[in-house]
Amino acid sequence: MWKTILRRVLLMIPQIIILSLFVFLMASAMPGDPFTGLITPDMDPATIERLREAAGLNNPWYIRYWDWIVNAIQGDFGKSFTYKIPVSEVIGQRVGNTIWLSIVSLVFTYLLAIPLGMFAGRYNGSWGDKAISFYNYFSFAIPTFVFALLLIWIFGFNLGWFPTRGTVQTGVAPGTFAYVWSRIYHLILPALSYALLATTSTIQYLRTGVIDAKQEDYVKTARSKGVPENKVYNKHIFRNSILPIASFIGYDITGLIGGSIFIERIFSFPGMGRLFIDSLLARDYSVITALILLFGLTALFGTLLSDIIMSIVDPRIRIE
Amino acid sequence: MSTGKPLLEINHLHTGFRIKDNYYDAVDDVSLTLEKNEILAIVGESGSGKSTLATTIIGLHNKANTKISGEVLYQDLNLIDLNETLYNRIRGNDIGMIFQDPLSALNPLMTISDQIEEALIYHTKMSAQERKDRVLELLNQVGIPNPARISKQYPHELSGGMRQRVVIAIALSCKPPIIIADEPTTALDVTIQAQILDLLNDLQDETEAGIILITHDLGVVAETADRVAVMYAGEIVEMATAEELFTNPRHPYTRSLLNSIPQSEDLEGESEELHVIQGTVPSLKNLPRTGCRFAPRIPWVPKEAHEANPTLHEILPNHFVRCTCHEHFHFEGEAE
Amino acid sequence: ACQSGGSDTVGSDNGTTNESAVEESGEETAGVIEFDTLKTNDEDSIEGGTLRYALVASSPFQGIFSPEFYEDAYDSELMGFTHESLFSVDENFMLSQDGMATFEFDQEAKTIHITLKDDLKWSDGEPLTTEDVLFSYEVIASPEYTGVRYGADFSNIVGVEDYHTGAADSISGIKIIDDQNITIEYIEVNPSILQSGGGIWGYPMPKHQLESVAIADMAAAPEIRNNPVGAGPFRVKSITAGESVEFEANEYYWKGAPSLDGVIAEVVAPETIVSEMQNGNYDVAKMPTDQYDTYKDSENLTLLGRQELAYTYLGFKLGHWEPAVTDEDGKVTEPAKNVSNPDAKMADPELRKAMAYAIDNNAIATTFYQGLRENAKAMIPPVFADFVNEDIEGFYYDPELAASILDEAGYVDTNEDGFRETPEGEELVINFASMSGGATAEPIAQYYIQEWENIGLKVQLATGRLIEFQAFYDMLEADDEQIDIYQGAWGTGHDPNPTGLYGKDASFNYARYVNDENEAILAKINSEASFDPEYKFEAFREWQQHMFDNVPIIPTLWRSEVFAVNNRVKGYDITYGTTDGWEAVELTSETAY
Amino acid sequence: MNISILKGRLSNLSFMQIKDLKVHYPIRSGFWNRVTDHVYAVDGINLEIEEGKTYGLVGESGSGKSTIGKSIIGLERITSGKVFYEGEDVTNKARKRTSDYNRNVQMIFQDSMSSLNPRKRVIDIISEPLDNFERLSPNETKKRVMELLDIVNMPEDALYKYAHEFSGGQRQRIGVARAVATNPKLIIADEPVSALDLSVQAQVLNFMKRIQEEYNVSYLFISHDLGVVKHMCDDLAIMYRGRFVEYGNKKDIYNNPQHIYTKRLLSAIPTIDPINREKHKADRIAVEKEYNMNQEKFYNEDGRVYDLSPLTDTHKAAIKVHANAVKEGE
Amino acid sequence: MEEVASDIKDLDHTDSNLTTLPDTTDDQGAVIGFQVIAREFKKDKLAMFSLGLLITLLIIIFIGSYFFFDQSEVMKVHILNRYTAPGEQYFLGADEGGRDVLGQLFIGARNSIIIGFSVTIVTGIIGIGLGIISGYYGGIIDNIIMRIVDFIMVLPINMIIIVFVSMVKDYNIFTFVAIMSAFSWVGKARIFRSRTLSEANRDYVNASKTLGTSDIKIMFREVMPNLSSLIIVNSTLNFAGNIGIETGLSFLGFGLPQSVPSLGTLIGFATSPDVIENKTWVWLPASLLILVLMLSINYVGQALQRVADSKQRLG
Ligand SMILES: Nc1ncnc2c1ncn2[C@@H]1O[C@H](COP(=O)(O)OP(=O)(O)OP(=O)(O)O)[C@@H](O)[C@H]1O
Ligand SMILES: Nc1ncnc2c1ncn2[C@@H]1O[C@H](COP(=O)(O)OP(=O)(O)OP(=O)(O)O)[C@@H](O)[C@H]1O
Ligand SMILES: [Mg+2]
Ligand SMILES: [Mg+2]
Repeated sequence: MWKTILRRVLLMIPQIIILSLFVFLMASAMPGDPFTGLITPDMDPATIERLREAAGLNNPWYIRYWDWIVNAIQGDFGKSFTYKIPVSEVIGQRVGNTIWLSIVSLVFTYLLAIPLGMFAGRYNGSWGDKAISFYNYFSFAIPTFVFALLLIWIFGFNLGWFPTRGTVQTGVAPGTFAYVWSRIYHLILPALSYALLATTSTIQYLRTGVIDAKQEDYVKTARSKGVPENKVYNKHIFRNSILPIASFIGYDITGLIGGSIFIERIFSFPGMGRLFIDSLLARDYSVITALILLFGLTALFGTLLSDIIMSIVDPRIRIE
Repeated sequence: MSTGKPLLEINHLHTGFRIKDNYYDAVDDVSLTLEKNEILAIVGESGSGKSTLATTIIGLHNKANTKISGEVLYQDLNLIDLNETLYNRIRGNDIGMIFQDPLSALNPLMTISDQIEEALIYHTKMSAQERKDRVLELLNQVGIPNPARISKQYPHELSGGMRQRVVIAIALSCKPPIIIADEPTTALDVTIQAQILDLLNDLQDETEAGIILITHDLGVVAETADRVAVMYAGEIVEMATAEELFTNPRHPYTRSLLNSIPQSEDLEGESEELHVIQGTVPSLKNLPRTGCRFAPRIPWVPKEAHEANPTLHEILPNHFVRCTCHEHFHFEGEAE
Repeated sequence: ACQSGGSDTVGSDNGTTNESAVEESGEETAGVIEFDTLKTNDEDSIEGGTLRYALVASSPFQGIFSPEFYEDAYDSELMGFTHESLFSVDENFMLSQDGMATFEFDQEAKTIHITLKDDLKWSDGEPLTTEDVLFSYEVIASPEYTGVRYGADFSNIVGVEDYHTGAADSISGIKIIDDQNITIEYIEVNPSILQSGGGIWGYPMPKHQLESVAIADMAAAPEIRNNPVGAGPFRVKSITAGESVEFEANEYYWKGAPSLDGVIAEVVAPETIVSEMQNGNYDVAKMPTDQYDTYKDSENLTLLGRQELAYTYLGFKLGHWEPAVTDEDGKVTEPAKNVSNPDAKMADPELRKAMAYAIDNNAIATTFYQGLRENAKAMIPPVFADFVNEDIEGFYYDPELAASILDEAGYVDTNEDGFRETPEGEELVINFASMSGGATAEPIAQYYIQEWENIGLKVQLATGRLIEFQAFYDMLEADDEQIDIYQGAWGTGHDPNPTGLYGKDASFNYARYVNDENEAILAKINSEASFDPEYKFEAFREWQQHMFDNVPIIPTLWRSEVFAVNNRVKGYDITYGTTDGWEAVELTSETAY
Repeated sequence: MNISILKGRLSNLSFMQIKDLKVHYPIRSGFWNRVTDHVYAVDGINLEIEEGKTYGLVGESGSGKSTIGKSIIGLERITSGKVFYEGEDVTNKARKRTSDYNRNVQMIFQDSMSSLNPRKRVIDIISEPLDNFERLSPNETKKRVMELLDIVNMPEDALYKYAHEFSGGQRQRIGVARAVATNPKLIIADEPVSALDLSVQAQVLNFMKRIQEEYNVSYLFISHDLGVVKHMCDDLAIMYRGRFVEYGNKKDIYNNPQHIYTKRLLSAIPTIDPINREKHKADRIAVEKEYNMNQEKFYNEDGRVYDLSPLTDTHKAAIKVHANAVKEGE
Repeated sequence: MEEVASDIKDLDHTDSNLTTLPDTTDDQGAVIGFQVIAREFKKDKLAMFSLGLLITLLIIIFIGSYFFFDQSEVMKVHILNRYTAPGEQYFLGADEGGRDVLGQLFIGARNSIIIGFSVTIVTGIIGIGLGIISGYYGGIIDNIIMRIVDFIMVLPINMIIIVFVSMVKDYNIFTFVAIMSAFSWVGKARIFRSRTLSEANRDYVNASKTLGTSDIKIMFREVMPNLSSLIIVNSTLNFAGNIGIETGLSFLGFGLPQSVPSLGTLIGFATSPDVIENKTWVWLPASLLILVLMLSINYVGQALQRVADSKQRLG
């Protein structure tokens, strides 16, 4: 298996190179450049031109690409045009927030989706099932930002249960317990807004999975052994119907690092989603390319991870 | 054979499935007994209700879609009245079940030992180690070489024969006095089938369990069963000891069935046409519910030959036949 | 600063609203709605206390806390707590003598002599000297400098050019006399130099702290990002990158320690700021103007407002930008310049004028901006009261007038299609480019088109939709054929001098309006004679009249900004030219209302 | 070793010859997923098929029976060896789907349910080969389909039903009808009845026989039920691990089995003779024992079956003594 | 933009093998085509109701939007009527440009339905087609197609859309559908590939091969009908999802031009608590309409699925 993984990783290299080239071309195609945003009457146009020249933006794209890829291979993704610090640092500041938010969101998503999906599958056709599927459609129909605003309005402002913005209470010293708690506390509402809407596919998959698995012979075998009904569901049916979800975990991992613009914006949560869009809008090329490579890599690793997880969950699957 | 109280006694059992808004009995007023140390074979056409009978005994039907009435008496308990919790104590512990398709009967995601162990968890107070030992013992018992290794493997890594042995090991794990085997060898080839049947025989010698063996392979019946019940359209139409049934079959269905076996061929010449029962198997919904249910498939037998409400007649000691038509039956074309 | 589209709210997060650090001075001006600019409070103030400041932004701040390097308006907003210029300004944003330093300007010698007040200290307690002043010039002029501040203002200092190219080790035009006195000599001077932000760099740089940092790395240095040293009333205590800053009082502040113990500034999304303020979660915030209705009656808040130093306008494409011509050696023989095109579609001033009279900016101001904007009469916001030409009545809504202008100019519907043709009888389709951003951008653009249609002009959205910021300026810069008229916004900064925006050499002159008369007036504005304020004001007024007569652009809206202040705050003053900054702010209660 | 083939050609009775057929499946492993080994699913099979005869292929599960069938009909790639049809080499040719060969070789599948497209009506299922091979008007097609249904004794109203609306036996008969629609010369029947219950099995077998009589088709009858094979076949091949262990006519195999594996297989057939049950079991166990003891005599060191060597005109078995003699045939 | 970027994980659905038992012999004899559909709907009241509702809505929306509302008229800005509450002047109130919400709802619903429908169809044709080809042939063809799919999956779709939007001269429904479709077919291709893989292993495919049927025919005439319930489930869900597809883009300012109203842009107005709380008439009707459309499409889809799969039929 390790060999297979290594082989897959090696195969990612050409994919990443093509991706980077593609991104570079796309970036060049975008109107404007990182310095368009500097236009103000206070600004000397010559200064902008000087900066452009210094940044090499007046070079043809292939020269810029070459320079970039040579540095990138050495782990240097350049400096952010916007933030004036190395791209790795910019990303480093955000990625932690996003990963935490994503993890908590994922946990919430599964905490919600798995019982609901199991219930809907077990009692399919019941009123509970119908209610769950209504919830599913509701969450499918409502845009994230509307929902996040609704939640923040209810739980943040009206009820005052949760903080409404940021990742941590300002002024709490890092490293203390209060700090950790504050971070967690700040995660709950954004994670919930995300999770409540993200359950749709998991519930659906689980539900159909359970309905299918219910009919299987091994379930009969389990019952004929005298395994109590709850155990039959939790042990036999659950594991078998979780397979399609396991195949999506890889994509969730990808989402883990991509962040959610809407949530981040509404909760003033500095994360990767915002960073990406801001960089796009500001034409911060170095951040854009680095981010896309990062997303691309995580996507590729995500699929690999999915395959590994699948092969762990399901002994019949061998990754080749 | 029957001394004292039978191990299992089934009286007037009905199992109806719901199709749309009505219930249709797949098992229709079946009564039979199972003795200790006995192999009772149930044969019959596909769809005649054999599996339904088995799953009713072990209580695997979804109450929402089935209607069950009658008695399944085991140790003075009517099983069909039991609630889930009580039934779960019986299942696996007192009744073991062997299913037909060995691959689908095993959970693909669990190791062999986990699956065998499961029944022990719920029915015994064994420690983990004791259970492990018991699993190895069982695997050994069903003739699996190298049980220690196999027990850690997954079903898909085993051959069909091995899997079927595992299924048997599961059924045997708690040494149940009753074992129901629903077509345990249909998916296997003859050599392995033979081994499995020998295994069942040997095990019975050991545990004296009563076995209900469901099959449509009359060869298997002839080689293993003590008693045979022939089912047709949800009813038992004939019941006798194996010897008696094969030497003196009475019910038209039994006779037709025996006739359609391709075997007594002359190796030299052209083999003759096999006997075919006229008509097709009616669906559950369209089963004849009155009179002799086999009558439509032997239309040349005059109506008067059939009973209006066919009952089982004990024509010889321990040989029961339903409907009087057997007395008048002859194969088509044959002289009466 | 150039603001996006017609609005400055939800979508204006382009990171480009680069207003220079705001210093308070100036004069209360008349908007459609009158606001106070000072938060008074009858209650007694408490000792110390921590003020909670909401930084209304839809993306994280960048965190470059250095006047020399920052680019982000949010950083600038935050530096209002920690950094302070050497000079104060008056109500016209002219440098005045009330700040940390005083100065003497010698027009003949083209030098300025700066004298620091006694005992100035950095927020870390180190003394602030002329070395620090020089250091800021050396950093900006350094060839290694990565920021955006270096430009004509600096190369105008004697010796800077050589220093910048590396030809000299020091700047010959800047001379330190002693720890408190320093002179700077300029190559050329014009009246703008004494305007705030007009050419004299006002921020010293803590040399003791940054000396050891390579200039190329400064923007990224932790000394600037995490632990900035300034001379403002507060200093940074802790920073959560991109989302919040905790400030504490700077006991070394030259006016004495501020009243507050500290300030917590946090990023709050525009979507939630109203609720946050109404819930008393913050004490001060600059509010999104398009939600004014929703918070204007909040009981726990007092609203302060003032005119912004900006205007929105509609510009006509009247020519193109001609790049510089160079000879073989790469020497510039002909500098880049704007060239007007007499055949441009919008070349006829009558047509432009008619379009100006066709639109009702007052209606837009009152409905979309709930009175927070007003019909602009000229390109000089009324804040600059002395500069404003009161005689100009500006354009107003008069569709009949507009129609008659067109009739007279020969724009009539000759082919009965409901739209006017050119006097030559050709079809006239005008392409209007407008920037996306904010919920109101689209309806406003739509509204203009409708009104023009009402006077018989066929106007359509260039590209069929609103254009994203970057693309918009890209197209403007390139004089894209698809644009005949566009909507933009300029911030004037503290210096209303229009040369950089409407001059012949100004690349930002996107209208490409070149006109000898205009050049002459601009020359007047920049002449030495203009050091005489009256002469200067007169020149400005002349220019406004010229622009009104020729209509190369139609000024549309002047803007106001609104600050919501919790009622427990006392002494918060946003008056332009005030000398009271954050140090004067107090609280009257431990908890917010 | 190709005597029989030569003979077949001379007598010109056999219209199809399969020569040294091998189907190997690659096993991939290693870092670059290269092929490191093979599953020898079929490993050197010779067979010739004469008109109107039925050839039985018996053997345990996984011995390669289906693979032979599938490779002959072109569903499986042949690794090596040749298939001749009427003198023409048709091995692995990217055969045109509507070639003569395709038309003349048809297949009946074991699982009647999965071999009938569940979304198609019976008329469409049966007319599929007609559409492909014959240009008939819709009316003619319908008429022909009805004829075919009649041949397999199905009512006309079956025409517009779906496969799942029939019983297993009926479905299998639909499969038979489809296979005979183009009047093929050879029908490969892969366990056509093993999923059916006794009386239904009888029905299907009867039909197959009847059709054979009528159209003189040949069958390659794959099964592991020796009783059925005995009933159906003229010649039998016993397979073990991709190779024939014994080949001969019914009498040769049933009365005079030579290879130990054949004997074992025969002894495992359950007999309907409850009285002699014990004796039968004892016999079987004896054979089993013998088999376990004498294995090495019948397989080479790698467990591979020896080449067939002729015992009589019709009877061949893979027995060592003879195998050596004919070795150079390879 | 995750609503756009991560293509809404297409919901696979395996038809439950409730009745693989041999004998469900249809006693009413052969029922063909339309009758089956009619009967299926008669049996399912909810589906019947949904169908009725859907048809009514569609008729109202299309007739209304073509005959009673003129797009350019509706999209005229009346600044004085900004955010007029529902009442006599505007039945459903006005938006921030003083434009009639009712009219926008009609035209927007029409546009959204057209967009949703077109995207579903286009992605369906590409995704299902390539998925089936990929799964059926396997081997190198499969490899190539799946690598392309993988690649598209890691592409920064946001960026491409933004680049596209800022570069394309004429950004309208057509181009929007094109760009959306260009990326969202991949999910379908994956699902249909894996289903085809298992389907292609079934013997009826082998049978067809031996019966001389060409590959193309096998793929699209034999295999595809067997995926019909998946196609229906997937498409109805997709359709439902695609109706609101540009909501997120609108929020970021890259949606359709506002002169082309859609349900998404209407919902997209809800960008501040104030609008959500106090100006519900702007966004709520559109949200409800989407929900109602989605639910009824779904229930109709379920019934159609039963029609397609004769084994699941109720009657
Ligand atoms: N869950 C169910 N719902 C509805 N009908 C059912 C169900 N299970 C079985 N049946 C029907 O009940 C009848 C008896 O089925 P059963 O499986 O008991 O037959 P069987 O004798 O075991 O047949 P086989 O030999 O094919 O296994 C059949 O007509 C079958 O279609
Ligand atoms: N695609 C494949 N790849 C690898 N191995 C295969 C493949 N198909 C079949 N095999 C192997 O080839 C061997 C022969 O298989 P085949 O299906 O022909 O056996 P069979 O005799 O028909 O068995 P059964 O009685 O179970 O149908 C088996 O060992 C099987 O595992
Ligand atoms: Mg059964
Ligand atoms: Mg096979």
